[in-house]
Parts: sequence; C-alpha cells; structure tokens
Amino acid sequence: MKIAVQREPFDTGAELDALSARNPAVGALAAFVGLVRDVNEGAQVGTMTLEHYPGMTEKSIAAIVEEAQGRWQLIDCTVIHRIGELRPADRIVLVAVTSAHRGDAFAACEFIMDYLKTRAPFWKKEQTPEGARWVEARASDDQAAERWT
Amino acid sequence: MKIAVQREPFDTGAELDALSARNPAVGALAAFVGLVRDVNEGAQVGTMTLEHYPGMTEKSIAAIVEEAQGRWQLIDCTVIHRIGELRPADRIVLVAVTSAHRGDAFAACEFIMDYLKTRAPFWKKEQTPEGARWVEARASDDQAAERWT
Amino acid sequence: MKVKLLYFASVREHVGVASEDLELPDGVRTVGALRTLLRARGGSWQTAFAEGRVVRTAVNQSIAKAEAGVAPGDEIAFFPPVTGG
Amino acid sequence: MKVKLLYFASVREHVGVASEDLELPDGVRTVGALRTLLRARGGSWQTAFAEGRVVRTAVNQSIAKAEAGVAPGDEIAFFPPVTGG
Repeated sequence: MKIAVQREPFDTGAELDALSARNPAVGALAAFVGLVRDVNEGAQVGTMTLEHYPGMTEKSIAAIVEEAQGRWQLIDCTVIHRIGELRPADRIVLVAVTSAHRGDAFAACEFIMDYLKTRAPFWKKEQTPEGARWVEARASDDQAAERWT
Repeated sequence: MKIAVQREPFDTGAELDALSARNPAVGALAAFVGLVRDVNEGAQVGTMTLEHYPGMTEKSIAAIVEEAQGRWQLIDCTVIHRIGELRPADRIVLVAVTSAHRGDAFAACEFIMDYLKTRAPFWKKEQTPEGARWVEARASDDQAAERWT
Repeated sequence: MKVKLLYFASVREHVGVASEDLELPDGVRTVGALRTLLRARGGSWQTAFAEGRVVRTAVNQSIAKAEAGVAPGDEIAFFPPVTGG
Repeated sequence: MKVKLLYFASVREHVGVASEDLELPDGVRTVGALRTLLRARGGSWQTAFAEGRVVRTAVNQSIAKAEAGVAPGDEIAFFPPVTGG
C-alpha cells in the first residue's frame, strides 16, 4: 500500500505499472485520476491552491483505504494526492486498486474516491478573473459517499 | 475516441496522458487494466492465447463505446485490446474514459468493460500443466452486463 | 445461393475448418436451418452444433438469432460465448 | 488545562490565525463549549463560528461532534467541509 501527499507531480503510468507488477495474481487494476478543469462553476480557473491538514490527511486516507480492504478482496492500493499550487490539466489525485477480479477493483476505487472527497482534510482555492474563492463542498459528493453506508 | 486491437503491448501511462491532455475540460479519468493472472480456476497458467474475429471485434467495441456515450456525459475514450500470445502479468485490455465529473467516468468505464466481456468476439485459450484449454464464459460476467439493461 | 461461413475458437477446433464458401440448398433461408444443415454433416459437426451446446451466430458481424434470415453473400460466423476483456 | 488549536482554509482566513495555544477556563470541557468560547471573542470570530455556518472540528486528527470531550494537550482543529479529491 502506498499513500503519498506531495507537492510534486506524479507519473501515472509508472505508478500503475509498479502497482500491478508487485503481484502476478493481479487480474484487474482500476484507477482514477482527478484533474484541474479550466472552467469550474462557470468561471475560468487560472491556478488552484490545495491546502491540507498535515498528519490528519495521511491518517484519514489510511483509514479510508483500510475500510475498502475490509469490504472487498483487494491485493494492493496506491493513493497520491497533490497539494500546493496547480494549473488546469494538472493531475490532483490518483487512486489505483488491484484485485484478482474487476468488480472488487472498480467498487473499491470508486469508494475510496467518494470518501476522499468527503473525509480527507483537503481544501481547494481557485484563482478566477473575479478573484480568489474557496471551492464549496458539493451536496452531490455527500450523496455519493452515502451510497456506501 | 481511440479503439485498437493489437498484438503489441501498450503503454498505459502514455495512453492515459494522451487521453486527458486532449481537452482541458477533463476533470475525471477512470481507467481499467485487465492482466493475465498466473493462476486461473486453480491451474497454473503458462501462456494465454487470445483469438478474435477481425472486423466484428472493432465494430462491436465501437458499438459498446457509442452506447456508453449515449448514457453518460463523456469527453473521450480509449479502448485497447491485445490479441495473440500473452504471459502472466501481461496487460490484456485498457479501457479509459474522461469526463468533467467522476460519476460519469466511473460508470462508463465499468459499463464498457462489462460489455466487452460479454459482447466483443474475443476468446482466451490457456496453456496449463494439464494442457491447453479454452477459458469458459462466466455467468458472473453475464450478470454484470445485465445490471445495465 | 452462396454464403461465406466462418468458425472461431473451440467451434473451429471441433470442426477442423476456419472458413468455407457454401452453396445453400433451397429451403435453408434462416440461421436455424443453416445450423441444422451443418449438424446433419455428422461426426464432429454433430458434436459442435449439438442441441444443448451454446454456439453463437453472427450474420455480417452482428449477433443473430435462429430465426434471422440469411441472404446471398452473407458472412455467417459461428463461435462459443466470448471470453475477452 | 492547555490545548492546541488549529484553523484551516476559509476558517483560518476569517479569524486571521493559523494556530494558538489556549488555556481553557473551567467549564469548557467539550467541543461545543470551546466553539461557544471562540464565538464569544466577537468580530470575525463570531462570523467564523456563527450558528448557521458549517465548521467541522477534529480532536487529535479525528472528526468530533459538539458533545465530544476535550482533554489536556489535545490538538483541536477547525475547518470548513473538505473539497479535495
């Protein structure tokens, strides 16, 4: 299991290859990459700054992953979340899960993303032509996370 | 949209990067990689040979992707399926979908995989210590595909 | 009328043929009738197309049921349930 | 008793402080009581911790409700709903 909170970009291909190469029992790898969009809520996004709560972030991600491992038959998992200043098209987050079978890999990957969105202490601030603004939490993210309870 | 049926290995990272780089409106990329497992149905797998129906394969994958595009708000999609002789840990298939939002990307990616498994004319033959055998279709794959109807 | 027949995977191995051009006798105008004709060849053909056996048919690269019609020049393929992905 | 307080994101910007060490008066032994204490500072504190405003609390890096107790040395953080991922 790899969990990283970092300023540096990550190499999606290298991360996925490393994850599946660790075990020849892997039959399925499901992955999600979240990226900065150039337009959000109708406004042009110049840069986005990601703040987090050092210590609690890593702890809460580990708890989310552990919960997924209890629910599905997983082989391994990688979660990388960037912090600091990002630009449109930059990758923000990678969640990748391996399993013998695809159903487990897909479900766990989506579960981890839904919980990351609602439980891990990250906050996004966008620079738009009208000034800086904190991104508002979405009700749809809470609903997505509630599906799993 | 990229659809490829090929003997050559594919570079997961390069494919995903190319897919998300094409459009700055991409906020979500969901991907699935299927790999050859070293053990299947209790037997050690030496090599696996993938046969297909040239012409119909590409046509059926395009139909599957088109169906996904009708159901969800997608930006772009890549499907690569290998044929010929493969070994354990080799990648068989890549399905990657981009969207503005993660719910659509996840659903479409899983939908395309479920339909690939039950509709695209590929057949796997495994070499095991007890000899060669055709992989049997799974009832669980039919059930997975039926979820979407 | 003439049609092109293709056989894939375990069906091909069973019948020992990958493809053939066939002149259909009068009265064979559906997928079901064609399958009956092939089964009547006996031996491994009878096994490959046995009643209980699941063999899918595609006409011009689209999955077709037993009642689907066949027309001159059609490409008709027989294969087991798919196992890709 | 002494606790460490942390403020993140829009809460930090509102109150203008990232962290502080605070000696809690007697009677402030829960998260809810601590929030009332901070609100009573007035001005931007009152706005940041206003009744209708959603501010989450974590005690020692775990989400805590208003009725959760606070103990000496605790690290107590206040922040808006999260928006990562």
